Amino acid sequence: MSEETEKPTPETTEKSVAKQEEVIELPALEKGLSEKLTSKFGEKTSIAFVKENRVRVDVKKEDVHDVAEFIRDEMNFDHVESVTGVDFPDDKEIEVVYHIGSYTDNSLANQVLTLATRAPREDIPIPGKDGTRLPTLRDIFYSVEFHEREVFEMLGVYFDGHPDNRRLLLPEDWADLPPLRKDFAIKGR
Amino acid sequence: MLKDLVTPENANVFVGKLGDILEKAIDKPLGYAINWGRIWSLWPVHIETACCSVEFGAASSPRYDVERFGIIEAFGSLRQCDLVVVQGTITRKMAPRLRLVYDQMPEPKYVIAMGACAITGGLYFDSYNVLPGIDGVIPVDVYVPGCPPRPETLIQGCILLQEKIKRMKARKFV
Amino acid sequence: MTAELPPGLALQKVDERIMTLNVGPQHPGSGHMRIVVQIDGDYIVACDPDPGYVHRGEEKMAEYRNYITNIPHLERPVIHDSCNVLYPYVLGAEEILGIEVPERAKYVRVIASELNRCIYTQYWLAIYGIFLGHSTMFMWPAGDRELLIDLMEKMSGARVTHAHFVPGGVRNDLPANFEDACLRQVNYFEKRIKEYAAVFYDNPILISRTKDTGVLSKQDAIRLGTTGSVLRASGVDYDLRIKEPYDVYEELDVHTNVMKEGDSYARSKVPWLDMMESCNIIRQALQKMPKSGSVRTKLKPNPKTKGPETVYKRVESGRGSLGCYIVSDGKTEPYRVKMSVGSFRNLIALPYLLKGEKLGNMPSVYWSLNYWPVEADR
Amino acid sequence: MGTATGIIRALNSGIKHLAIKRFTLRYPEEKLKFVGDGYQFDPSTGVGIAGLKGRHMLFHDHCTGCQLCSIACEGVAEAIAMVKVPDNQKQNKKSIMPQIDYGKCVFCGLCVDACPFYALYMTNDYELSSFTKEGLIYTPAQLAVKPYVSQDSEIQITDRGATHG
Repeated sequence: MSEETEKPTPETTEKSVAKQEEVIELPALEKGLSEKLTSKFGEKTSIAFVKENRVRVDVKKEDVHDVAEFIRDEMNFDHVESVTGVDFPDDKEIEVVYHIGSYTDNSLANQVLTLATRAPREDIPIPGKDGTRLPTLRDIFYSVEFHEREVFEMLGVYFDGHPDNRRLLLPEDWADLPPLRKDFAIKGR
Repeated sequence: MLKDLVTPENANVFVGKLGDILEKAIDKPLGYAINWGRIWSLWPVHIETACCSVEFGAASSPRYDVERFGIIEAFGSLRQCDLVVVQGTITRKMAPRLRLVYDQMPEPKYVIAMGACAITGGLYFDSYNVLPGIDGVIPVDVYVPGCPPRPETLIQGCILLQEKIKRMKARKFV
Repeated sequence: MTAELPPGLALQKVDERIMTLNVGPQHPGSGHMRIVVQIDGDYIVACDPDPGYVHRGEEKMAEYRNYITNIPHLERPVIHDSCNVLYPYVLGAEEILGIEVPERAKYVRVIASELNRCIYTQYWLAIYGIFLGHSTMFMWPAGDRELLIDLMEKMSGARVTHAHFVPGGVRNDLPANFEDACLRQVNYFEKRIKEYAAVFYDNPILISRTKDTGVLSKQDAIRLGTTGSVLRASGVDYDLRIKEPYDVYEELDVHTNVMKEGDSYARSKVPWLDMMESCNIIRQALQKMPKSGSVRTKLKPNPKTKGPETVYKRVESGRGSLGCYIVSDGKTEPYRVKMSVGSFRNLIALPYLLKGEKLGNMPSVYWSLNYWPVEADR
Repeated sequence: MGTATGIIRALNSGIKHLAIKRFTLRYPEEKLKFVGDGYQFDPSTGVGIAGLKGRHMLFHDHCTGCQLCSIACEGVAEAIAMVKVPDNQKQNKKSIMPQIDYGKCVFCGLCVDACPFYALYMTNDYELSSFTKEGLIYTPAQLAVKPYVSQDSEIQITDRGATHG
């Protein structure tokens, strides 16, 4: 999905082209942020889009730890607002999206840097014991602790190195699939 | 003579019969007095299960003031309570706890199901973690619909419950 | 020579002295969540919050509903702040569906959002009064909040669950004479909340119970990623109404209140100061609002682009920054909706703050985190 | 400020309220006054008309049995079911009309927004408590009855506090 949202496709209507030009003028700061990342990591990161106040970076799961460390240390982003897991059964992948914000740097106060990575997905999940794994970011951003626990129980992504990968919200006797996976069907649908 | 009638074998039966006769004799006036006492001192247990607790709080607020009807503000210890107002959604994690609370309360006890979630599951009819109504967990006396019900509707439900208690047989729990 | 311990104590190992205590879910000081605390005597050694008693799977159900039928669902996490909790979703849906909002609707939204913030904070304050055993502080806010609930009822037709915001504006126009009634009741409300100072905030009993308990330093508040009043009470000036203004907040004069102490007292005082600011904002918005005009543009059910699109929108709710991440795949239903809620983000501070605190301070620290369990569980 | 003066100030500010008028609404005797006759929707402009979202009211002569309200409720609460109308009552083309289960209804009013024929409105009636679940199901005939709602009381703000008159 990242390639498609990156640049306007030729088929776009006039209206959206006009909108796109407007957007390109605005984000000078956002452009700087994305260039900072690409100059450091080069091929490892791909900038999915640069919108007003929002920059999205896609990285491979091997590099997510290094990129996150760079974002914290060099780019002044200091906390994670949310960690979202999105299931893509067609790609056989689960996307984990970190929305990273900054309190300390006033110029970055309205920016949200979106760091997305993907974990392999197994059709028959055994949460915690199969290959659906990602390195944890808890040693970099302390604030992801409960969010990663939630992603683990809702999607079955195990975070290597997380100190406390226990169940958080679901009942103690939950023995079904992780509920936010697309193949978990709710009643009558 | 009584000594001959009552043998150790039939003593239990005899005492039971005597109790029945006594109860029948004073049932009407005594039962009325007992029910009168129960109506004007309903103590709801302090268990919030979901978001309807906001309107339950509003019902105890100065504007609606359910204490006028003898429903005292929600109370901590469930050993002294006789009313459960199930304030909204019962999830699968909460259901055993609700039953546990209900079982620990002394008889007599009454249940008001407050809100659409507690009656039928409401908005969450197809959720994976919500029970379709609390009828399967505890018996319900009065249903108060709404999402959440207005405090007036809850008060109306409480008045209905008081009507129901008035017509109940008090003897069962004497 | 070492000092001789009494025989009973000398035999006990440290593990035996530590007791595990369950607080909740049926407990007046916990609400709908369970806190497992380990105590050594009177001091909390470790704390493990156990939320999830109201986990209803809102995010999963949102994937099966279209953009308009999601509205009653996504406001249920915080019913007494339902306008704010719906706000980021509506903003995100507008971007995905490509809908413009009329100017008057933006002002109506801001008024509704600020009224809801006050209603939420008043209820929170009432429960804080109960937790501290201060009955007057339950009765006053719970009664005064009805003034604003009446306004919301006039505006949208429901006491707490309004379902009033839709992509493209609001569902109905303001009734006649709403502006006068709003101004009168908001002014009276502001006069009333100023009276809380003497009975609650300057009360030595409250001060002795909340001062210097659960201190969260500025560095830790940033590191833990807390938000809203918890963050502002620790000295970080961060409010999305100023930093990333949405709808018409740019044209209004908004101030935030920051305290440096970071203890329970500061965390309980910042929302109260914010309420007065909200009254100011409502008055400004009433003045600047266009007197007539459309309040709703026609809804388009399909996303404007057929391809995948993601949107992340944030607003400042009663509990802090509230983000909504919507993934669309071009269908009439969203592919994934994630609410990043303030309560869930502040929950991480609870084990951190309670460690080393006395058990008696637990309710005052816990509820000062501006926590609403239903929202955290979603 | 010392402890003693603080407590005296707190007590004093509370004692002042002894002289303030009663705020309590004496509910079964007096009822709140609402705006208008309940939430309505105008399909020609696409904007609703403010009012309380209470029990529904169905106009039998406008209802065409198109099921749009039922479809709108499908994703929300599935409270509306289309039922057959008895032969002795007013019929429409498909002879079905909505029946609403108030045990499921959440009073969001999206069904009113969906109705293009001015047939479904909401009223000011909110007193719906019942002893049984069946008592919460309102048939089309019951929904056609306009509720009698006495509304007399409104918040009044005077110099001596807010009151309901």
